[in-house]
Amino acid sequence: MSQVGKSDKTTSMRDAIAEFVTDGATVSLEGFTHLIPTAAGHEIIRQGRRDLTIARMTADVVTDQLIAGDCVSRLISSFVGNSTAGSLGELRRRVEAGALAFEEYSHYGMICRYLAGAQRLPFYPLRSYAGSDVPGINPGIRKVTSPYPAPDGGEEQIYVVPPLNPDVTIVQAQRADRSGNTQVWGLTGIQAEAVYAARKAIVVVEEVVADEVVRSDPNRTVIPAHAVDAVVECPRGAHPAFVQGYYDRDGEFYREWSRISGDPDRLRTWLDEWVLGTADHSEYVAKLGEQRWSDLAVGEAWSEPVNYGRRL
Amino acid sequence: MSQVGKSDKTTSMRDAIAEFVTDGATVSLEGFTHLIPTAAGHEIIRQGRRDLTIARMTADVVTDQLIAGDCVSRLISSFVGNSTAGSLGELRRRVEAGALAFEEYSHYGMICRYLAGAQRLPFYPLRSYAGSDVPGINPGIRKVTSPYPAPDGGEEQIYVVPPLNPDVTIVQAQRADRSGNTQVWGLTGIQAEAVYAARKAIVVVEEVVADEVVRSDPNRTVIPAHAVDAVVECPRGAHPAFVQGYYDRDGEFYREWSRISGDPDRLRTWLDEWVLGTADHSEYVAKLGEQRWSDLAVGEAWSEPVNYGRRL
Amino acid sequence: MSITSSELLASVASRELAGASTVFAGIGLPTLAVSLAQRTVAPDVEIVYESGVCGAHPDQLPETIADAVLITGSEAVLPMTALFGYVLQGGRIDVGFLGAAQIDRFGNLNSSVIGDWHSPAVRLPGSGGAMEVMANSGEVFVVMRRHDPRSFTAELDFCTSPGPDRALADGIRPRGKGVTRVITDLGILARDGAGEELRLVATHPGVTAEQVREATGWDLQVADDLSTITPPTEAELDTLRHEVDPARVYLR
Amino acid sequence: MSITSSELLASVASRELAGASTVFAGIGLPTLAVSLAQRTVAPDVEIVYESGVCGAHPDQLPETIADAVLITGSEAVLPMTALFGYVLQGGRIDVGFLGAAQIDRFGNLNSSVIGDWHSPAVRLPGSGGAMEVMANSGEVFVVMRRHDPRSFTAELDFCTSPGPDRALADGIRPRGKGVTRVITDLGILARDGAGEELRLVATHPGVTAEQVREATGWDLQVADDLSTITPPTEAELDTLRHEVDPARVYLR
Repeated sequence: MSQVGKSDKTTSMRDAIAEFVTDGATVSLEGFTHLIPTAAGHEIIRQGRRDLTIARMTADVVTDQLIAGDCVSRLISSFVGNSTAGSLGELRRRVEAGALAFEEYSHYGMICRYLAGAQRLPFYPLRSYAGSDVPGINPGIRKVTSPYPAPDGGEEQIYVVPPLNPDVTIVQAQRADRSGNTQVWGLTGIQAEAVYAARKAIVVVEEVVADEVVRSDPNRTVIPAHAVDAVVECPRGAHPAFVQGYYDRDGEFYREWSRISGDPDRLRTWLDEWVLGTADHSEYVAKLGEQRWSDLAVGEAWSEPVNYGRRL
Repeated sequence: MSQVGKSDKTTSMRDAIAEFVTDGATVSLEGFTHLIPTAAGHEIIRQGRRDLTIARMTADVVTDQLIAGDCVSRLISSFVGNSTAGSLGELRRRVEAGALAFEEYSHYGMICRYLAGAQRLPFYPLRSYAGSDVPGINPGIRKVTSPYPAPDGGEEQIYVVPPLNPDVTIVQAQRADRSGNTQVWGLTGIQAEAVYAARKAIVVVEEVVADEVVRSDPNRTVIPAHAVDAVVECPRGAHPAFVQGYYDRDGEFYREWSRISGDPDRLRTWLDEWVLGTADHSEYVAKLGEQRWSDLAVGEAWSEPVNYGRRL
Repeated sequence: MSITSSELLASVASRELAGASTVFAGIGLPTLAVSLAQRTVAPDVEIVYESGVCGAHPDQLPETIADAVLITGSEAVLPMTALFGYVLQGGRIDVGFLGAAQIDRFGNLNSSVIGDWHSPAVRLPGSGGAMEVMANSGEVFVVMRRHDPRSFTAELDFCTSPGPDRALADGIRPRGKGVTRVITDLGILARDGAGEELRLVATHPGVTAEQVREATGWDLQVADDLSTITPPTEAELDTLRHEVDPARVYLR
Repeated sequence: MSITSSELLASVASRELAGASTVFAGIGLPTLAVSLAQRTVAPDVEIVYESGVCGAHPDQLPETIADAVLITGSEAVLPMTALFGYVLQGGRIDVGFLGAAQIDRFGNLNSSVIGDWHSPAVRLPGSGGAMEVMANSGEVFVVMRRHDPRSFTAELDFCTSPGPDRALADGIRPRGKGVTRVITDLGILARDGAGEELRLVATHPGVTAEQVREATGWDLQVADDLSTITPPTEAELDTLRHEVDPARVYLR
């Protein structure tokens, strides 16, 4: 009774971006501090995509790089900052100059947009925004009257957000099998919802693993194959973000980014050297140097296995 | 920077039911074929609770037993059948005689009620019920007009369900630590949402394990300690349902139940002997006999461990 | 060895799955049909189970959609909120399989009660996920072993799972076509989607259109190009008997 | 060794956590305060991080709320939908900690822009989860290192995270009290909930009410029973310095 065919969706980063990220597209890049699809962002810059709408809850370094690469005309986000390390120079300059359209939400507003998108709902209700100035500058945030009485017997109103259905969602993960069953541990973020909300999905992984590895622990599969269109193996693809169990966050890079991005010339030079000047992510990784990767190496803390059982 | 105190919530099934399940309460018992809290249901019958509203998506054997034990005046459910094995005799007799109030939903309707309950929402929208006769017999199911235009530019309507907030939710799981961090593998069902929607929650587990076991794999924790009020260790507490990796489904019992419950006298005798006639679940387990448990034993299929990593 | 009713229905249903990539199926006939299709007309088709199991590789035949043997070695076990919310309502299912106690000419289904809902003659299990499968799948196949006027009825006692015609009448645009194929021991009824009645498009060898009309509780339309169903081929039977269900658990 | 500003603020904030059981906190001062409270007034208090980590047991001090050292060895890592939907909006958080660029007399917060939103003088990071913490926590503590009229302002440039008064004016009943404590390098402002202004209830030794009023951009009310804050005790300092942050990562 088992499945016979199993399609192989592995491809190169270059081909995946060329096929699924087109000028003018809405592209979701998710990953909350952990598993940020940086390498995919760099390839978008290399291929010179234009007029993208980028959806990303925590618009951080890779978003700033995409903006500096002139790829982005519109940003949908709930946090535009360089984590605890400072500012995003290019993003701030363009927003302050009115040169980048910005749809502002809260974190849960973004989460609910992905939930509505993944669930094919016309809207998603949430208990935020009441009394905030955000709905005043974002007409996408509206109100609905509940058809049930409030606790006090009166009428109850609640804010809602519209679905977000990206043309393509790109996420980074620890591992997947060749057909796209994707396993994540540590922070799992909003990646599954962003993938299900999208028309197409690219999964970038540290390792493509044998089917048996995935199948030994099906509860670890956060995104199943049927929701995935391309699988790209790209080790160290999240740098400077971290991948739980693979490498640590490059805190020095984040701090450095505030200085780089604060100076437009320095930023241009950085992009020319590190992104446009590298053929692909493996060159970027090599250019960072072995010492840096050795500093980011992590030790071992293995999960205890669980028994899924077998009928005797 | 670690947490110092850690409360011990372990207690006996008798004390947990006595404290948290009161006459007239709304009690959610969830578990989709897998991990059904049967032992907890039996203890509710032993303690003679009355006038309960039972919420359970798949109202199956344990629900029929609770009804036969005269514990239930109202049922909220989306499937009232004995799996693939036949009928629930007592439930059918009482519904057909108008002796049991029944709120009928679909599976996703129930799921959305728990989602609304867990998320403290006044309603939850879903794309079911359009054209169905169910809203006609269930006034809890209503419509909302979307504040966004439909794809054709017109007005869009969608059905909604109200939140379900049980007084207490009882779930079964493979293991938990003493403070209630609960780990589940295999089918995880709607248990986490049913727990978060409830005012109080009892977790019944095959094993209370050392803190270190849980902490070796935090992504496996489906229900965190802060949502749990009591932890009851009750091995084999799901019988005749199965627990992935612990014991198999007792198919013979399900088939037998259709015959037992089809005859009111035989059902009465069964309850007297197996539930009211046993002091607790360990007596019930012993009464089933070693041969039966040996028939339900499962072999080994261990997950491959993953590395959570450690900063060097 | 003569051909059983299960072999007949599974073979006929499997042929209809050409082109499908995700199928929502229960245990029994639907699973047999999909497993056969994987080996014939639709090698990449995937079964998604209501329990949330995707890419199952059971080493024994499952007894329920939530059987432990479906979980061990599977590719993914989804939380119920993801299965119903993202996969089903999200519109990821091409073909859903459903059964029912009653079906009408538009493919609306009753699985709740026989008689009046408030004091039913027979209380049936209810929707389960059937309403969601109907509302959200691209199309729905119904396999009914018994074709008689009590099941194929002019008027449902209760509509549990409505097709698109009833949804539209309620002011809501459904995603899919509703029931497009009904496969029974007499033949195949079909319709293309909203606004159409089920019509008899094919009969099993030896079955006449009049026989099917008599077994149907409404004035059943018959297609001009009514065809005769090709019986299960040797290759189909061989695959069913030796690969899909060698222990004949469902091929009764 | 003299007492640093961080030691002062963390000690004062920790005392306010008596009775709390779940706290939503960021890295830095809030984490120091909760860790100290766990060892003093609230042994069972649990920190929930915005990243979804519950029951963290880091073996090194975390640099962000999503730091890998918070995950390894923790008791639970929740999906983001569960953290924001079930824990935060579900009403499971007693005390939330927030910061902001601007705060007004009712505890409304701005973390979006300085100047006009459409052409801002300074674009700030925005809400993140702050709006949700404000709307859904039982109460909110704000710790601000710098107490000056630009931050404590009569009128916000933009209200990102509104307290209950603004929510009620918008026709929606909030769950919690909004900001109840503002702890600064000058003293403590407090209010009980909706309808009340923040009032100066305590000052650090050597700070006068008039100094605080001058540092505040609105006409700050002063409590009749204005008290002087007890400086960090030897025991508090000892715990902070030797147990909570021995490497002095945040105790700068």
